[in-house]
Amino acid sequence: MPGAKPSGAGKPIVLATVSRTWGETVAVDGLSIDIPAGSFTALLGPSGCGKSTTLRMIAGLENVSSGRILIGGEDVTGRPSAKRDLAMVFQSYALFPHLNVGENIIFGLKVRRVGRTERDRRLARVADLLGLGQLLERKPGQLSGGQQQRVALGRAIIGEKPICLMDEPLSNLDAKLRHEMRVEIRALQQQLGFTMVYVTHDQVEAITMADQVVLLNGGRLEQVASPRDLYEKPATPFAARFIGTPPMNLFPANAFRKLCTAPDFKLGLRPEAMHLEDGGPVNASVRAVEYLGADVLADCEVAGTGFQVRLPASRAFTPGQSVQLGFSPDDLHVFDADTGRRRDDLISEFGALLRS
Amino acid sequence: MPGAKPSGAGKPIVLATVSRTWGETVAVDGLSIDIPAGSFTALLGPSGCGKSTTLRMIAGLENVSSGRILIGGEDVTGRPSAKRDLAMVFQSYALFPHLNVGENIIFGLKVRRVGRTERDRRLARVADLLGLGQLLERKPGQLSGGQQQRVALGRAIIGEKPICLMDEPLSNLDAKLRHEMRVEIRALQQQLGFTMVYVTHDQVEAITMADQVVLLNGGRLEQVASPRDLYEKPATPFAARFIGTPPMNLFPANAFRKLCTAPDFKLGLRPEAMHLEDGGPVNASVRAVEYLGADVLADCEVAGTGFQVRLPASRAFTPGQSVQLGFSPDDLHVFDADTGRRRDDLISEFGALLRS
Amino acid sequence: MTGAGFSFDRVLNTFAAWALALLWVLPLAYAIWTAFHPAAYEARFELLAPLTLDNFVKAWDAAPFARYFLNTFLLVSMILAGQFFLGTLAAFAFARFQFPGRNILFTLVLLQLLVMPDILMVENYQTMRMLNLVDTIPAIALPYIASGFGIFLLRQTFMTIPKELDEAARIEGASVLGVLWRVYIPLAKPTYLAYGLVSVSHHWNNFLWPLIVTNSVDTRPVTVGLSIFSAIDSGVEWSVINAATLMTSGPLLIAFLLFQRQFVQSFMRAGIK
Amino acid sequence: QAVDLQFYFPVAVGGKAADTIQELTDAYVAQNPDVTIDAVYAGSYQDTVAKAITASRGGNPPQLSVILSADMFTLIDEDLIQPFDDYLTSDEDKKWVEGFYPAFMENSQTGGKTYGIPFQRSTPVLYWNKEAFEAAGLDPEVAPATWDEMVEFGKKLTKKDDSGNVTQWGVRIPSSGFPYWLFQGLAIENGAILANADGNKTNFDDPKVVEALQYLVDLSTKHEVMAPGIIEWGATPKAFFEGQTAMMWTSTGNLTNVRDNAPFKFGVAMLPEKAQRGAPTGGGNFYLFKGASDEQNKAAVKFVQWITAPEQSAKWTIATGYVAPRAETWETDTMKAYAADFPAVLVARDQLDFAKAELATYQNQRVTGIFNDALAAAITGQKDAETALKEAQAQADEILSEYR
Amino acid sequence: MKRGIALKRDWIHGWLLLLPAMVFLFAFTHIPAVTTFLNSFFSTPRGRRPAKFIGLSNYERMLDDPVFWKVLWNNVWFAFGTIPVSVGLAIVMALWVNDRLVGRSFVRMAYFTPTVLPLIAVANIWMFFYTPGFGLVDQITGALFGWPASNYLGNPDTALNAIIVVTVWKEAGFFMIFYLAALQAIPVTLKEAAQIEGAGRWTIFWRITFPLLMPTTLFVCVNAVINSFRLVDHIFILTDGGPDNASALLLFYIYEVAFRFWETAYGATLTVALLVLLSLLAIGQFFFFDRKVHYK
Ligand SMILES: Nc1ncnc2c1ncn2[C@@H]1O[C@H](COP(=O)(O)OP(=O)(O)OP(=O)(O)O)[C@@H](O)[C@H]1O
Ligand SMILES: Nc1ncnc2c1ncn2[C@@H]1O[C@H](COP(=O)(O)OP(=O)(O)OP(=O)(O)O)[C@@H](O)[C@H]1O
Ligand SMILES: [Mg+2]
Ligand SMILES: [Mg+2]
Repeated sequence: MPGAKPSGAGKPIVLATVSRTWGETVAVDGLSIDIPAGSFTALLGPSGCGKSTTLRMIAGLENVSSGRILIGGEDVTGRPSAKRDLAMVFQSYALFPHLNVGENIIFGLKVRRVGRTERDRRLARVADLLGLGQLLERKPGQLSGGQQQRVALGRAIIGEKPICLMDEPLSNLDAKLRHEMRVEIRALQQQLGFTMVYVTHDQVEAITMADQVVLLNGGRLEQVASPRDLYEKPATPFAARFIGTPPMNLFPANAFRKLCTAPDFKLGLRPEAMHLEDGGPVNASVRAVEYLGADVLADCEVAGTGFQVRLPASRAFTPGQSVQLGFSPDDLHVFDADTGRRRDDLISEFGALLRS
Repeated sequence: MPGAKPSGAGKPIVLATVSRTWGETVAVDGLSIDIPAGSFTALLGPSGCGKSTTLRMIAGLENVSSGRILIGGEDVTGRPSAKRDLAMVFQSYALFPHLNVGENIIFGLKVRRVGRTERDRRLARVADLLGLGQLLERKPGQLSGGQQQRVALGRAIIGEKPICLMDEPLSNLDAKLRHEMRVEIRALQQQLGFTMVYVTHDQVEAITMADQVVLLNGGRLEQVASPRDLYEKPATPFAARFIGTPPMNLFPANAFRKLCTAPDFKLGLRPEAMHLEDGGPVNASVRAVEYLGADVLADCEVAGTGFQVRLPASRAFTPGQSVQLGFSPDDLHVFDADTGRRRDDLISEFGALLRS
Repeated sequence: MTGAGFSFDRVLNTFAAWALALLWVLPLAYAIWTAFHPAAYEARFELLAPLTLDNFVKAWDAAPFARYFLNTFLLVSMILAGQFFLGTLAAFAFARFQFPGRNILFTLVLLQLLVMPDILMVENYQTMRMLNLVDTIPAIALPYIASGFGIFLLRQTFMTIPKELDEAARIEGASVLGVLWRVYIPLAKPTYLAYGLVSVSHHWNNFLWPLIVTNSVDTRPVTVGLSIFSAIDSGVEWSVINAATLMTSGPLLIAFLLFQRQFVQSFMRAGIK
Repeated sequence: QAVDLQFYFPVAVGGKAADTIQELTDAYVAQNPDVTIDAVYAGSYQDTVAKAITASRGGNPPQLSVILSADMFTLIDEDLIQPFDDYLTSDEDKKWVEGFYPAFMENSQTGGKTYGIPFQRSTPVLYWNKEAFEAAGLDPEVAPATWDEMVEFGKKLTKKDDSGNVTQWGVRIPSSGFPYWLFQGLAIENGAILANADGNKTNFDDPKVVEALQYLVDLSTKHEVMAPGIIEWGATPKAFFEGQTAMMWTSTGNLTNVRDNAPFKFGVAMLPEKAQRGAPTGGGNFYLFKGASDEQNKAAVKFVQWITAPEQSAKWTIATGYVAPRAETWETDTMKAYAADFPAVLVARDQLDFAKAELATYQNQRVTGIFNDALAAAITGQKDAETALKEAQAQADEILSEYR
Repeated sequence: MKRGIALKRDWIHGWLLLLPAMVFLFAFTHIPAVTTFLNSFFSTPRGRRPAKFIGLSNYERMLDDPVFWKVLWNNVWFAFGTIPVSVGLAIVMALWVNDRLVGRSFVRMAYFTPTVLPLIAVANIWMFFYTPGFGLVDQITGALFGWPASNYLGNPDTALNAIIVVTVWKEAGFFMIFYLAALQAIPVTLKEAAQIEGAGRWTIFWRITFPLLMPTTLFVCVNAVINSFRLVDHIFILTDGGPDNASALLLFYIYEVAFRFWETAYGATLTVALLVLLSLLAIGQFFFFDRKVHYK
């Protein structure tokens, strides 16, 4: 917020081989992450992969089964939440049902005995930012889902803490509001300089907002990278398919006759990386077409492997039709089929082979 | 589900000038909608516009302040939920905390005394479909947000009711799962033929799944149309800007010198409808660039009006740079600035003028 | 693992909780002390005082306790079942239905809390005689079966149960009673346990009305046996009274020890995560 | 066809009593197949009255019940009982009635009719701790015989520790619950009678009563030989056993208890005299309830005669410590053997010669309640003895005037 | 209209659900209570003199009755002495016991004992505690501070307070059970959210837990008010109302009048007075607060 002084710049967070188990269930498994001070880190991963659990451990709401957590260089592993000086938006909002919207938002300020005028000033600003101005007197039970989520958001950002944790804070907002909020949150974070850890299942959010993305899979770290790197150089087939909608197409190398000598590799190509090219290297047949507005998503097949291509909506495709597709060799991704590791060294070789 | 016989095809739903108010607040305001039997209707609109309330009135959970609701031709306005024979996914899931996942899902079957073997058979299938197989013994409190949402989904679809209401059922799922679920839900609906009313804030969902989209704004009906029509022929500037991400750009007609004779109109152009074209009619300067993966989103300005364009990520843009953009006249939308109505009759005229 | 301030707080709380607990358990501790020692040690607390079971023998011999236990057991089961049944239905009506006369009827329920049943003893005796129930266990139970306390308590609990769960069940086709049975009752389990414990111990220990409305060994509850020792013409014999007390309320204490684990089990809290 | 009788009895002295009554009833029924008797334990005296009245009003009275002798007027007033006289017509029967100690009969007859037959009756006596007497330099075999002696002994027996806290009091006259009863001992000794035989006039403000009360108050305030404040009845035997007091006044019903539990040698004596010896009687009588058939009443009377007969009465007395109400009982071999073994039981019997009726009037509980409050007020120093008693008398007059 | 039907259905459901309970309530409470009320306008029937209508005489007598005023005043003092303390303690106990605490089972059991032990026994035990000289309180105060023996129950200044202590002991453990059940129903996330906001235990309690416990507090308070006029059983054994009515409460006095003096009509009159008083206090309290307590 303009004019508001950062209450202290962000603090770095370090997770050192942190695990969390419930009986048999391993929710988080030996996770080590470095979150630099003032950075915006997105936690990304499929449902149930341990994002919320990780966040809750940072917040001190969940016990750590093993490993250590450091905030600002201090070991806070056993420290209660109240002493960690951070803010959080809960996936389930966790609004106080007996307090009205305004009281919910300024709850933390009251706890910290921030003066009344200061409180009112900040509340007005946050309410304005989140479009809650008309609703300040309502009880949470009288709000729509999205409105509740905004109240939760307001409660987290009003405190201007050095660390802010958000668990899917925008999942119930419509696209427009979501886009606005994304911009606002990012701006706020950069302006105040706090450290943000942001759980989301929406990669657009992760990619547009984050400085670094932490990709989790089944409680394990899959990849940490900048959004661009994650998109352009996914380290594993999982990362490759997880990031990008529709997901990257993966072909066994022998789906292409020219590569049948290299069956131990998987080739990746994003749907938007392929385009219609008469005489292109990929000769596919269209199975189905999904209308997306600006484009269509064509479900195609080559040598028994299904894949998707984003094609301009301006041309009409019918199922059964056969299309020829091309791509630039730079857009190719190669993975070792056994280890699952990326093989950048092979890209140009394979690309050349295919286009030959 | 293959092999399962539809328990009766879908039933049509009719809302006749339905309103709902709480004291001063008007949540739904004289809404009339026709939902054909077996159709997939999406309710779309900004946060707090009355989507959930509408759905709850159809379900019989909310009293109707005025107006009537008909299901299958019968007036059900005063009929209790249990007798309306429909299924529903709640925005907040509403899972029974004392029952485990399996019991939650088969709750309705038990109520209706469906035999044990049949129950088990259906449960196995639904659990499989939703990837909940491992979690059937867990209590809702031991699930992640996305898992909870899937349980709620399972509870709604297992009953194979003639009507299914869903309130943002996928908001907490990751993109991949979401995409899968979208396809599954749609397939299920078409196969069983039930009538679906689907609340979402995600237009991609609305557009890809629905037969018709109902767009609400502030409790009022904004437009009912097929997804393609809604996207291609938004009836109002609100509809135009609400559908499509990033939203359609709206220019006052006099932003273009060639149209300064027609100040009473607004011109709309989608970000993806504009492309780089040397000597194109729009001469804009780039203000900022946002990286989206396959493309970049450029924030540009022309004659004091900001707008956005989707441009290929392959070219680099720097703020301050000046670009020339073109578009096809078919992609132009014209709205009356006063009434807010669409003016299809003017499109070719204005298009020609601009390209001249 | 825990920080210093944190654990200090903990220690202080633990200490206070224990101090209070010791204070609270004193009467029971005293009862145990006297019951197992000869009367001479009623007021002298010596570590090496001789132990004895004589007090229990004396108490047990004073009345046909085996039969009394059976009667009491039947009595409290009957009352509890009735109270749960009637209370649940009524509380549900008050918590979730709008109907004319609701406030008046609820006032009548609250009034029952105020009216002490003993005051109405003479009238109720007449009713029992009219029903030809004098000297039966149902006669002891009937006046307590509709409990204002229970209705009030369950209503308060039902009202805290999230409305959506009710709605979800109704959508699934559950009838009014189905919703009650499948949603409200399971979610109010801690309250039922609490109320059950309280109701059972109250009626287990109730004395005057059972004494008046019954005449025979076949119907009388244990308290009647116990009361023989509380008559104090010859001075209080704490050791025997306390032995009798422990003997009669022993089953209650054991039941509580068994149930308390369940009672504080957090099955509900996990749910609303 | 056997006659059915229902008979309520209270228990005020612990577990044995109920068993004994049951045994006696069973024996009787075994001997007399023409009756069945349902002996119903009905709680304390209070509970028994409540049960009897509730049942009667509910249309279901017992035929026979043991209830406090002092409640006679209340039961008459409630019209619940009938005199025994109608069924005691033969000369033999009349002689039988005369066989009870007159002191017990004072509370059992009014208006020339016999309403109650004494059964579980008692009277207060003085118990003393012989070892404490010895320690205080007194003759352990001699109890105080007069009020003055009691004060004098008491002073010697009152012991204090270094910090001035009393560790042993001289005497203990309990004053909780029903203080009028023991106080009545003092009043009678001073020559005062608290209520007339018709139960419609009290003499609470009689100067002799005031004097007696003053004496009681002085014991703790002036002479400091008794603990101040209200003294708990129920804890008194325990206090005696614990050496908290060297003498105590309490019912003969405690004899067995004291014999079993006192860890020292003790003596039992009549209450000390002032103008005369004296003590109130107490305890329960048999009453014959209205609403029964003639056969039932006859059978009930027969049963009462049987259970008060020497053999049964002896058994009862030995089991409970109550005073056998007929002189002939004391002549039985069982009783003689018992008394020889435990001579203290004779004290109560001998004291009966000086005993007077327990305070009993119409609306008895209310009137004694008023009197109790007055005593408590004086004992706790809220009022002086005279005002307290004057006020009590005024209130009692108001209540009783309608019965004159 | 259709909406009307929906409402009517609610009515019928409501009434049907209530019917069984109401039958019993009426049969065993309300009808007898009305008879009692009517009796207050008649004289007490004594065997030979049937009841006759005497209008308000009983009420006049009540207003002139010094004992009535005394016990009423005692009762007010008793209510102020017991309600806040026992409710406060109940909350604290429930919080402790709901927490992870060393030896929680024992502590919980200890707090629960008052509910399990029958009053007859409890009263006798407390009588021993209070007994001058060798009683437990005197033994402890004597050993620790060298205090002289004190006659708590036999002294008009302390008798009522001694009874208050016993009542608090009994009530706090009893109410704790309901708070314990209510604590189970509070979602943990709310506490977590408050912790994140930097709230300490104290703040969480005052701003979150306590407000969310309000429905239970209302329940407990209504019951506490009622009990403060109702719990008299132990008085019979401990002091029997004495000395000189110093520890008699209104209901105790009613008992005395009705079941010792057998003045049922005057007892009925006093009962009516008690009911009116309690209705004003407890039911008034309920209807005043109920709306505020449930935020839905
Ligand atoms: N109980 C209530 N009392 C008062 N206003 C209410 C109540 N419930 C909902 N509202 C208001 O009614 C309007 C519509 O709410 P509704 O829940 O239908 O919105 P929605 O379209 O589902 O929004 P979202 O996408 O955020 O879930 C909102 O402005 C909301 O604040
Ligand atoms: N209390 C619990 N007991 C057992 N397992 C649990 C518990 N809480 C969470 N889990 C499991 O731990 C895993 C990780 O849960 P978590 O909530 O961190 O997932 P998530 O990544 O946030 O998923 P989502 O995107 O669906 O919210 C899940 O498989 C979940 O089922
Ligand atoms: Mg999560
Ligand atoms: Mg909604």
